[in-house]
Amino acid sequence: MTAASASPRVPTEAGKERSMSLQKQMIAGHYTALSHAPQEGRKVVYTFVPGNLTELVRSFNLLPMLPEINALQSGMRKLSGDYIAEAEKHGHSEDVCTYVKCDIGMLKKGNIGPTGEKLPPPDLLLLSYTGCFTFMKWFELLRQEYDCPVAMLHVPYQSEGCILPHHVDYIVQQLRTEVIPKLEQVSGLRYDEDRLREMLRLSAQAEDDLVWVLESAKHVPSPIDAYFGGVYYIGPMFTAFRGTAEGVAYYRTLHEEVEERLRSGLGPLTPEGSQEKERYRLVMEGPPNWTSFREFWKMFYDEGAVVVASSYTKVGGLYDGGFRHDPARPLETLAEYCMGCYTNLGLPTRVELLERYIREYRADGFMINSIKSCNSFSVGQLLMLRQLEQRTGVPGGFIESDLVDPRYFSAANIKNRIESYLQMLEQKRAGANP
Amino acid sequence: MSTLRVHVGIDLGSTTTKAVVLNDAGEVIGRGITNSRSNYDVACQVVREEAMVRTRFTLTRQAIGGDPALAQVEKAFLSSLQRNFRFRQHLDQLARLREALLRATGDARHSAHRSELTTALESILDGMVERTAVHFSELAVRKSDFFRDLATADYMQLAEQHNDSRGITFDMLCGLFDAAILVVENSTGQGSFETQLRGALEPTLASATRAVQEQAPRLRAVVEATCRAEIVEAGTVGTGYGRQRLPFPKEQIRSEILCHGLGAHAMFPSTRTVLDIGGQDTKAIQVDADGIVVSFQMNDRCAAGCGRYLGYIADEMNLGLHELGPLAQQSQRRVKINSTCTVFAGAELRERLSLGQNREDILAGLHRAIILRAMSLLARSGGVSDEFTFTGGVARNPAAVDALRQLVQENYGERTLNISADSIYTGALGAALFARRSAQANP
Amino acid sequence: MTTTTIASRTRSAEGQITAGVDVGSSAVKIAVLLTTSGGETEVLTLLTERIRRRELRKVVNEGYEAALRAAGVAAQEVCYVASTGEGELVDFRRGHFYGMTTHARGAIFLMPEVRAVLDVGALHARAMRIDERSRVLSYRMTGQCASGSGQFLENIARYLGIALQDVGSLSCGAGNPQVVSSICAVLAETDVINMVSRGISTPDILKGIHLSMAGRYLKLLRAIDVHGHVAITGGLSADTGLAQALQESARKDGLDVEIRTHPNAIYAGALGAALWGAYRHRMLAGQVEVSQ
Amino acid sequence: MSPELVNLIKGAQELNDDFDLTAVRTWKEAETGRKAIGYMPIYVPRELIHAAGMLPVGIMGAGERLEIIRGDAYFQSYICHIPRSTIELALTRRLDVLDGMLFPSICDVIRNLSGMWTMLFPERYVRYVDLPQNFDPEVGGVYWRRELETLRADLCRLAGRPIEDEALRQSIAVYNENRSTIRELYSARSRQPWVYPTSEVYLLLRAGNLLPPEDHTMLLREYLRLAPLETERRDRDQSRIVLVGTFCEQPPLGLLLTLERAGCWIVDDDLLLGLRWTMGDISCAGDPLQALVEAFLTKSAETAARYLPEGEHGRALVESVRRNRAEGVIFCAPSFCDPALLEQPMLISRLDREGIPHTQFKYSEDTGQFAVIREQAGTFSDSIRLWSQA
Ligand SMILES: Nc1ncnc2c1ncn2[C@@H]1O[C@H](COP(=O)(O)OP(=O)(O)O)[C@@H](O)[C@H]1O
Ligand SMILES: Nc1ncnc2c1ncn2[C@@H]1O[C@H](COP(=O)(O)OP(=O)(O)O)[C@@H](O)[C@H]1O
Ligand code: SF4
Ligand code: SF4
Ligand code: SF4
Repeated sequence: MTAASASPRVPTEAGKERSMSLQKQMIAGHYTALSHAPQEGRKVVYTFVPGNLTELVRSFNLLPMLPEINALQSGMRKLSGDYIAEAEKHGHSEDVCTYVKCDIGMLKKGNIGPTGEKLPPPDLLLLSYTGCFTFMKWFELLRQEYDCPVAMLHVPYQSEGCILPHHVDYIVQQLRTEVIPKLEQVSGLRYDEDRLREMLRLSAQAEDDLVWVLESAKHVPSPIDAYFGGVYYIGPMFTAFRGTAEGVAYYRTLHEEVEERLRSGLGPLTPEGSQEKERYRLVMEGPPNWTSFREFWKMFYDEGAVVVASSYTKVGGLYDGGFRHDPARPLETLAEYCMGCYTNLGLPTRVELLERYIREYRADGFMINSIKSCNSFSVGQLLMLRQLEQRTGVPGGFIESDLVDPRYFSAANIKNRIESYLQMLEQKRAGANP
Repeated sequence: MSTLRVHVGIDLGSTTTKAVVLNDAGEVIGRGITNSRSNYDVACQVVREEAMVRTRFTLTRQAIGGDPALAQVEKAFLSSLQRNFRFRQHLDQLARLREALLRATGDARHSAHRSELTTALESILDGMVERTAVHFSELAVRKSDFFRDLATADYMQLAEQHNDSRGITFDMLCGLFDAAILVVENSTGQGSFETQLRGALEPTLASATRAVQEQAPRLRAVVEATCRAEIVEAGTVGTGYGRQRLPFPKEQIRSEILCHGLGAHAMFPSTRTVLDIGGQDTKAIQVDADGIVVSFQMNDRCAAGCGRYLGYIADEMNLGLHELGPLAQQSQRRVKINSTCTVFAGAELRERLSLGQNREDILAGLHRAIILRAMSLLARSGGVSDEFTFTGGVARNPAAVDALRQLVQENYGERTLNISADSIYTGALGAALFARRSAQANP
Repeated sequence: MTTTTIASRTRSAEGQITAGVDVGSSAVKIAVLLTTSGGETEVLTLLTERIRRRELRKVVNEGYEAALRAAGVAAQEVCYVASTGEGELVDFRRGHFYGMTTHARGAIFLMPEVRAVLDVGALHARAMRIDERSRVLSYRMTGQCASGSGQFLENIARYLGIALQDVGSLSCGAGNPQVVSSICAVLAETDVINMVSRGISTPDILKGIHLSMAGRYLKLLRAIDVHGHVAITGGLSADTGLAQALQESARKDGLDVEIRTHPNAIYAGALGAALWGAYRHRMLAGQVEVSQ
Repeated sequence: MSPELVNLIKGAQELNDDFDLTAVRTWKEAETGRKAIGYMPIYVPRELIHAAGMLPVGIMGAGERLEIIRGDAYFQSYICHIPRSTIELALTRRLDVLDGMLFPSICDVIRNLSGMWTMLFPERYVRYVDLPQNFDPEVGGVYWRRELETLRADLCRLAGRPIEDEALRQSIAVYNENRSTIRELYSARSRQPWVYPTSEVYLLLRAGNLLPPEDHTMLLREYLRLAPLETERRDRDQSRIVLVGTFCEQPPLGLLLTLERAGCWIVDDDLLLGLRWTMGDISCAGDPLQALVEAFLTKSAETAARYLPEGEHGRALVESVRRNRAEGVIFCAPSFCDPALLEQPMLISRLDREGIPHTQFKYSEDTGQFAVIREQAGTFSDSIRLWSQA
């Protein structure tokens, strides 16, 4: 989601390009560091976006790499179809999560990353088992390919709608007895709590700015698109840049830019320039499709639909509920962060959150993009749809696609549904004030 | 007769294309239906022509109805006129089919036995012509609206009887037919309305009752007048599965959801829930008191259990679509069927038949399976409220209606279920209403 | 039972006659073979009868009679009738063999050099990796969804008004194949209709369909790790367009396979059944002799 | 078959086919105040429920006979079948007889289903049982003990009485007995699969979802006594296979029959794994809660739903193949079952290394047509039988 190569081509409006080129540089730099890691003797940790322990990993001077991000990048660069086919050739079922297959296919085809450079093998697989069962199988599969240790971090699910103290203890214990020792072993460094605290402080700073940016969409009309645009905004935060000065700088810049857009009354930035009319304000649930990301986005902005809030931008941490990384309680705060990711929330909590978004962001409608790959997201979405309609009186739309499997993006079908849905909103509005 | 201003809605469905013509008052004065085909423009044109023919029939009826002297003969005359008109159309198409078939024998592949083939085809076609009279006799139950269906059924039966004549295989005959029927379907311009109608008029009068014959001069005058009446299309709106490919600008295209909602509302104003089962998709729609859609659900990308499925089954059994439902209704013990993959339909049927299951019972199971899928969509869209309207082609199938009625009763309790004989036109009606709206908004 | 044994023993001077009946979902295929005492196999008759909406049992029975007539063999002379496919419908069968077992056998009989078989019928496709004695080492089948099956191709051909026999040659002449996007066979039909209305030529459409089918089949072949010569059997072995598309796609995919077909490959199942029948018969006859 | 055996099997079949859970209802009505707690596949600590005087009831979907109407309204087509039928049962009020429902952490489907339950039935007791994936007694053990304490407290509240340690020890003993009987049945079947065909074994085993464990043990004992008396049952020339992947959504009985008819004897499987999750006995001495914790950490069955340390994948499977003298493995997973399907390639590579033949296909609990499966299983069995000696 943070691809330099995938950033929208931006018309040169003042200020617009800064955060983007910043992001571009950061990502490119990170991938270069990754691909040079073996030569430069740096160690690499593979891990997942939800519940990622970037600060902890970085405090050991280790480089984090996120296979999910590689998979979505492959999707955007239209390579995922081949990769998935490759994995299926190796006996993976058609039915399972395509991120896994895309990643495994990429590996089987030489592990060339998004920037065209070969990616390093992991020195450690940090399995943060957060909000998704598939993660466990994914790294078990990778473990067969690479001869490296695995650190397993089991994050209990928030089934009761809150974080329980003994769950925090459980995670902290695992960090102490499983994760940290393995990080020490791989890096050859001792755990340095002061360093971790400093990084957590930087995280919190950037998090403030990110939340400000996402919440700017409460303004009518919104200066941002909190889904299609949002996936770019969360990039550095959810991936490798929490706890870094670069991350802080990026979010500062972004904040300023969005402030500027607000002041000058500009709409969200799309690949075709600033969106002018805001005809529909939508809340989105579910991840986007990556193989036809642009086409998908266009189906919205062409009709004047702006996404003002989305749950997907909360998969790598839910900050708008008030959570910030807290340097005072380093391991506890990490535990709470892991448990707070969107897909680790119980279904009732997810409904409450979306309900709040629909109200607070004054949405005309909400739409669910149900992803074939992802049971974690998708199971229960039809009930969520019903519940949200009942609770808010706002009509919901439902579309189906996949993350990175091009076979599951049926453009005509999806366009038909989106159009029908928006025409319905329009008709409703016309009916309400004839 | 003065100029008539009309509004046209066209619903380009995956299996059938429908048109509805409205007058300024919003009354339906013409309808047309045809098989959807590879060429959308042709489908559009054919269906529009047919709807205009019906419109002129309506005009005829109105004119006759307006003339007190003709009131008594109206019904007998008009139905006979229409039958004769259809009969002529059918014969016309058969002639074109004959031409296409004979031309196809010219293919090099058939050179070895061209003359046997020609003889076989001629005799099959003669048989078909004979049967035409039966199809259009006064008491006949119509098997299908479509030339393709009628012709296919007749041809296949006759061809099978021919199967064992020297070197001419059933397969070969089927192959020829498949190609020829397409040629027929893709030709437009069924002869002008006037010639056809005038052609139908005389035989109608000739075979009519004394009472009708006495009014012959007046009737001729009325028919003449409607033939010449000037009809102006104020606007057209397109909808349906293939709407993106209709040759209309974007403003003239509406989503089929909105059209079905509005159309159902127009037919039954108290409708709150609409179920539409078409050829490849099923839609469950909730509308408010003004016919405005409040929520909807469509089937996903698998076409299992839609109308097309019944089409394959009918094909497989060599039956007309009209016959499937009544047959299923005769079942005593329904078989439970889980898979409704459209492509497997025929195979499943064969397998079950070969296991000794009864045809009616299997059919009843199939109908139930289709409706079960629809029930899920209804539940997804928010359930079944009163009143409930069933639209789309499958609503013409009485066994499907029975299954739906029963399942709705079981799951939602008492609901008024609206079904119209014209339910297949609901989408087109909605489109025509949109056309009329925009004509009135920008006169 | 006894009569069968006796009949075959008296006849064994010249050889045994066996028949294989392959009941598919779209056609019934029958093979009548003579196995000489020297172990040579002679094909007496091959027959195929498309079912086309007729009562299956009747098609089977009539087809079998016709095949025997053509072979000049009386029913009691046949010492083993083996069914394959929907064998329950062959009331006069003596034994049944599973489809992949028979196709493998038939393929080796027709094309001894192949080490894999792709059987594409009306509803399913199956890929088998085999050894030189037609032992099935590994296999994969398409599942419950009919996309990319022979039936699908048949529907499309019908829609395009193309005779099945012409599908292959038309497809081979395509210049600019168009990819079909839908997964579902039914929706793919609509895709195809859209293509026609966009003015895309018939060969290009057919080739596109062949390529998408080939993609599915290659996946099966890959999954069982196939190399070398691959035979296409079943109804679609007659479709040269599919064979070509498969060969092209395999090459593009870097899969080193050589696609083979044989004019009689549509009978592979029936042939295989008849051959296994002969084998079983010898075994059973051997047992009879021992017990006497 | 002897009338006694016929009745036994028929009884089990009727029990399993009864969506209305009449047996559970009858059990509850026999004494006032009795309660029943449902649970989804695979593992929950049934001993705790039992010790509270309640009946644990396994809900493993509803097979092929239930018509799904509302269920499909809640689940997209690419989600496995078991949550549909379970929701269908619940929404048609057939599960009203259950006073609570436990959802163990087997996968994201069951996990989210627990949330759906909370929203759909706010008045009922629902608990997501988040099994530990860390097997260190000081970490996962401590966590699991706390979870069990919560569960124990909840169950006490529901039952309206405390769960005494002694009662819990007794319940452990009852389940030890039940599990050892099941083990006995499994090894008997492995020795003589024609005497104990899987299609029967399965029905009897499945009755354990609904019967009190004491009754279930008796039922199994009765079967073990009766089946060998069937003199008609003869060995047939079939291949011996292990069935893998059926631990959650259960295959329809027709599928098991199809496998047997297509020439496969099933000599081991992971059907209804929850009933024999704990391999071996749980200690009846000392702190019983701690005994449950330790048994979970050290004696749990190996299955796709659990995290396994390096090098462990497939070891248990290979052992089972060897122990049961199986000739091949059939991977038979529910469509769209991520755990089973993602696990498969790992198990397969192990089998390949060991030279054990295998085949695979998918099913759904409502699969009604077995032609394709018969074809594949038949070919697999053919290839083992015709060629294994050659
Ligand atoms: N007279 C009839 N009797 C029964 N079923 C019919 C009849 N006419 C059409 N159908 C059914 O309706 C389906 C077509 O419905 P329709 O609403 O026209 O679909 P679409 O709009 O997708 O073309 C056919 O596939 C067929 O199953
Ligand atoms: N000449 C041909 N060219 C292309 N396809 C053919 C030809 N003849 C038959 N087929 C295809 O073969 C299929 C039948 O294959 P077959 O193996 O007989 O299937 P089954 O055994 O299931 O009946 C038909 O669906 C048809 O699509
Ligand atoms: S199942 Fe969902 S959360 Fe899990 S890896 Fe796949 S896409 Fe990510
Ligand atoms: S072929 Fe059948 S099962 Fe497959 S998508 Fe189409 S209708 Fe569904
Ligand atoms: S069948 Fe598989 S995916 Fe479905 S609930 Fe069970 S474990 Fe989960």
